[in-house]
Amino acid sequence: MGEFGDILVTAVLRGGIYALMALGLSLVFGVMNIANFAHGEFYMLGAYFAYFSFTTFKLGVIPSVLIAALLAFAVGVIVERGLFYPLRKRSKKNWLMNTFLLTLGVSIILQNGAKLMWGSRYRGVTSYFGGTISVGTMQIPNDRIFAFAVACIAIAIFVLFLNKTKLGRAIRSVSMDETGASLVGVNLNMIHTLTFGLSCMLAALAGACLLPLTPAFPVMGINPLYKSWFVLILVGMGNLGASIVGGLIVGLLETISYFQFGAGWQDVISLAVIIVILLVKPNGIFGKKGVKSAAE
Amino acid sequence: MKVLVLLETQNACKRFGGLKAVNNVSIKVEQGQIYGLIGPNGAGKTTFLNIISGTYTPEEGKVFFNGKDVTGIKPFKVCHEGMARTYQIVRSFPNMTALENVLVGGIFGGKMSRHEARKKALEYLEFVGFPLSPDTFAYELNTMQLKRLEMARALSTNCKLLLLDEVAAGLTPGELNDITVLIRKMRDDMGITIIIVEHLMKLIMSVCDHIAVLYFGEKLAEGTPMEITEHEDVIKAYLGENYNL
Amino acid sequence: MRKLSKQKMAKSILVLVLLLSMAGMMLSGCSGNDAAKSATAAAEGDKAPEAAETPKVCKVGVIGPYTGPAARSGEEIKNGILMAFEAINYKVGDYNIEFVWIDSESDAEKAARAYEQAIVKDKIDVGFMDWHSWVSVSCMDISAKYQIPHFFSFGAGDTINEKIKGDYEKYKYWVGKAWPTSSLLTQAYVETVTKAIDSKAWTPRNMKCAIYGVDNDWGRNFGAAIGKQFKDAGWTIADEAWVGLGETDFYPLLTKLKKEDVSLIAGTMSDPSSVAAFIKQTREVGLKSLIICDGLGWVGEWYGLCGTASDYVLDQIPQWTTAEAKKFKDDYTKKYGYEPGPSTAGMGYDWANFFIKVMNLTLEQYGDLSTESFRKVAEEHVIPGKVSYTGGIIHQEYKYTPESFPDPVVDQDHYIFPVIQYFEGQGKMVWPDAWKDQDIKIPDFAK
Amino acid sequence: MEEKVLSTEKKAGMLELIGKFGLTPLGAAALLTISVLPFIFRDEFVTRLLVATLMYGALAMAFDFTSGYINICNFGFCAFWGLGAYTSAIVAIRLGVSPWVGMLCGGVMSAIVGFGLGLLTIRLGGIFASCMTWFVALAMMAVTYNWVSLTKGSAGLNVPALFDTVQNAPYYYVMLAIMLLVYFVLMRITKSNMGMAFRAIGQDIEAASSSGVNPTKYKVVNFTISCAIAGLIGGFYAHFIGILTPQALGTAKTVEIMAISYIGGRGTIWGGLACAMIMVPLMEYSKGLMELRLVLYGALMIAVMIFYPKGLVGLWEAVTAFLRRSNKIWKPFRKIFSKNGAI
Repeated sequence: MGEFGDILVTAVLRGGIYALMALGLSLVFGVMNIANFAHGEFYMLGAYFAYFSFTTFKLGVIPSVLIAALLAFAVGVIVERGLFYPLRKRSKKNWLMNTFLLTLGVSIILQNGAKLMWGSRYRGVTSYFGGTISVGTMQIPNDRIFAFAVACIAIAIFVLFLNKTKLGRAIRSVSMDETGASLVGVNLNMIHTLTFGLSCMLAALAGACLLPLTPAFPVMGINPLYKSWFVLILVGMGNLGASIVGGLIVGLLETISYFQFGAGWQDVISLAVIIVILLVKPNGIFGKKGVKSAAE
Repeated sequence: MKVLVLLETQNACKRFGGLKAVNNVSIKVEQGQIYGLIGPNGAGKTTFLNIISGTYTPEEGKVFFNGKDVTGIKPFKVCHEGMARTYQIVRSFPNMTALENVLVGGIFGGKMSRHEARKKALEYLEFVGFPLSPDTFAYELNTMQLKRLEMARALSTNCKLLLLDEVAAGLTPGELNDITVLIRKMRDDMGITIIIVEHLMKLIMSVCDHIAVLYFGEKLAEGTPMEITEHEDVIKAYLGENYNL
Repeated sequence: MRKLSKQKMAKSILVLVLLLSMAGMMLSGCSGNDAAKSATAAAEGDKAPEAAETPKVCKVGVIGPYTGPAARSGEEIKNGILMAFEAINYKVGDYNIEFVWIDSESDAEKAARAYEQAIVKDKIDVGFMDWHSWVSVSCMDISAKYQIPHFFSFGAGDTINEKIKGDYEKYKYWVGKAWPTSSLLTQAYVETVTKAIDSKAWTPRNMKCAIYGVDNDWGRNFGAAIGKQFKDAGWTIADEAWVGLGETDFYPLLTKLKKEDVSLIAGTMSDPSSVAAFIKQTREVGLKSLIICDGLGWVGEWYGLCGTASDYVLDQIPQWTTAEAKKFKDDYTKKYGYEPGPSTAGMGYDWANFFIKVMNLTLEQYGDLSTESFRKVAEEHVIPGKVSYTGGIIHQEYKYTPESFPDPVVDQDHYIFPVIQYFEGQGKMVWPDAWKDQDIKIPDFAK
Repeated sequence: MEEKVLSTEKKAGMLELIGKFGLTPLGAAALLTISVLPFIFRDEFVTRLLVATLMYGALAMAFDFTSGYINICNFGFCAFWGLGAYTSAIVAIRLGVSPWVGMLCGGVMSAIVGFGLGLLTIRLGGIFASCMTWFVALAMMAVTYNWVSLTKGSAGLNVPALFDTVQNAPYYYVMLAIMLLVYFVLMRITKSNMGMAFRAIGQDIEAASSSGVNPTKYKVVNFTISCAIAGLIGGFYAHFIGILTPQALGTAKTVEIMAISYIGGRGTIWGGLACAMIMVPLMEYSKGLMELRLVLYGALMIAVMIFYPKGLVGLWEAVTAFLRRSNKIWKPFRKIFSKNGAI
């Protein structure tokens, strides 16, 4: 194993969560054509919800995480119904830009609302399970394994849902061709709401799982947001399968630059690599020209 | 009388992945012709048009325009050479007025001064029969008005050759007649050579001097409308089911 | 039709809201202006006679990051100050103390604007406190412009010293830093470690040390200072690593440090989430080093975040040692619902008390609490070290001397943070000897 | 008021003259008012607030020049502002040149890097181009943090002041001059053929290209101009505030500028300025609301996006159109509020 093994293990642990975050972002972009800037805030909500269910209501780990996910789903549904739905009814003109700003507004409101409601106190737990297992030369805490496992399971269930269920297929059909889907009787409004809710749920799941690692506080969503955007741009927009690979790539990229150049330059290096990739492949590594391509 | 070949393609090829969208297509368009390109959906007509207008660079083959090799040069340079085009799904600048839309063509394509371009633009708008005030914003227009606008913009670039992509799409029979008249008028009054890509046979047969048939990326046949309607392969491949005359 | 009217309604509502807000803005702007005018009029027109009847007011402008990313620190300091002034019922002599809370938003330009507003509009008589170095630097210019003395600001950066030393006459109104430059404090760690080695309590397997820290002025300054001091003490610096603010995944960093087999790592992080994650992960990775983590205990809830992973970690943090300190902590917790951090709320409280002392002295010496008197007291008493505060709950004595200025006097009898070692969430002082609870303990894994 | 006295002919002549500078009489009057504001208020704080207002306004205009015209939201805009600031400061400190020269250097430096950014985004459109600008900006910020020997990193860089005086008024007039320069230059450009090219490639890049517009050239030119302005203003900022930290290059600043520009109205240039005139003081005076203020700010942004995507400019146009239609009193003023002019 050696150093390479360490890098790999670290990268996979990091990347799994990035993938989970990016998946939600990608879903919303693919289906609704919204570049969601408030994605990190749902991660934050997930962490808060999990904290309250875990410490205040003394629920177990798994119920807490599930409750956090469900509550975030509900918030997502409310946001979609309350904001994007009216905008969509009103006008689809300049949709991408308008919704982008809308999500910015949502992000500002959620961040400051959280601060107003819960104060700027850090709410975290020492650990969910405690204990570590050794992988190669490294000791990996069970919490991280748990987070990674949840990410894997969530992604697996999600992919199955998209491919095997009627609802999932409806979502995919909307992402491919909205008009076509509505012609064959797919209820667009319902699908949009569901999609946004699901996306928020995925982000919240990540936040809830990582609670032992990152305590909940109002501005915690910024870093995960940046990272999931990296992933998304790197692999191409609206490409669900690829965002999983992308999460791992970004994880690996960061870990390697961390090891090679030190933590400070980590962002510079990974950004530079992404910029170069974008130059060579303007649609992202796995992006295809055509529907929802780079040339908007 | 010496016939001038305005546009010539030699063995143009374009692939998307493994798919050969356009394969070894050679055509010659003479000055003053109305040249029709037909073929069923997915035959590679629009791709071929994109090769001519510089949107795509062909993997193999050459495009000559007015005796000059224009293979793979950028669309705006192709436009400066004197080739203009319209789009299957109409493209306009929605937040500009009709006049401004045409001005863009005149100033940047036709390289006129603003004043001159303005004068010309108003002329062209009238020529194409644009029914509304030139100060109307493009987003307010319907399909037919947009098509007229697009043609005015193309004309204002001082083009010698005009590429019309599916100009009949989405029009009513009445509007179709107007368009047919307009196309003839452009050739006759302005001396512009025209290439029309279309799958609507009625239009093609009534206006074209010469027709080429594309079928799965390859040129199946070419000739006058009469020759085409009698061409066996064409009938088998295309007109057999969809004959629409 | 219905849709259209709905749309119209929404539009008209929006128009209304916008117009109202504009009107509101203008009104508040104008009224603010009026207030300022009337205040000037009052100040110019009727001086002595009426002043005796109406209660006299001293306005104190307190800068802090009350909103934005550092809001937590701002909140704690504010609460600490309020508790100090509550004890004197907001009264110094016959003066009522009024506060103007100047929100810096952690932004130099906005802070300077807000500070100038406080001076011009709210007519503050004196300034007090601040948190970020860069805010201090931009506000220094404002305080110099109006010659408003500004007492005790937490901004610790060298940029402040640079500026004051560059033009003392101009910037002397920025009366002292409440937090000394890092290098003055970090020496304590080096002494602690050196002593442990000398007394054979610890025989490190090598003399390699790594520096880490959060990538901001605080982290960099701290790292540079402690790195140099350890180097002077005979250590080699094997590595330096800076991480972004808010980073919580340190696996790559720690794995790297582990590989380098350093026997000591030293550094600081300023936000609790990073600190807690860092400490937890050192254990998870199995890092075999003694850890110096400055600022681990800055916020009260730190132990809830990192748990027993913090055992053996060295920190330099004031402790709630004295009875008064413990009482303050309990009162604070009762009042605001969470445990205060000693260096934010606690020191805010102490410096506020020092400031109260300065106010009393001003009144005594010059008969009023005017800007002019504060100016004098700053120059004649505070900076020369004629006045100091000894009743603090955190430090022995708060004092400046002309030599130390703008830093406070840092030594074991004055302003010093004890080095502590954590065991099960409790900090045990291991340095200086005078306060020592116990000797430094070296964990088995670092031997 | 004086214009009433003038004869109609002369008035028309005057109007034409003012119009040449992209102003309506109303705009000119507003300008005049703005330029004497410090004398009206005679208040240091208000002057400082006005400096900030003008600065945000000018930045929002430069931002709108890219986002509203070529339709690429430059999400890394403030990195160029910060780049200009740092360049200006470092040139002034290291080479000892006057801050004025520094400001110019800041503008030039940002223009150069902006030119590069334009080249980087050639093949990208829409949200991809925005992300590219964003990533470049984040990388620039990370470099600023880490290149400690030059920028002093996050410890902050002390910058010499532009004036020896402690008054805000001189800064105000410098900023006013910069703002006017920016306004006139941008107005001039957007009304010229080049502006038409910008709008064309912003609205439909393929149609523009096939109509003979060189998209690459105009994209790069646009980025260069917009970034140069940001850099120039950055240079001013550095010498105005006296301290720089890498946060200046951060996304949070860009979001502020972006919000102002969008709430003002896209593709108008002056919308951003008008919005800054309202929003910056509004935010300042509502400081007492703490977090609630930002929540309201977010709500306003959302409301504008849903109900009024044209922003304040759209509102203004609706109001003037309404007045024009409905009120006879309007008639004499019609010429003053001429439709073609800007403000």
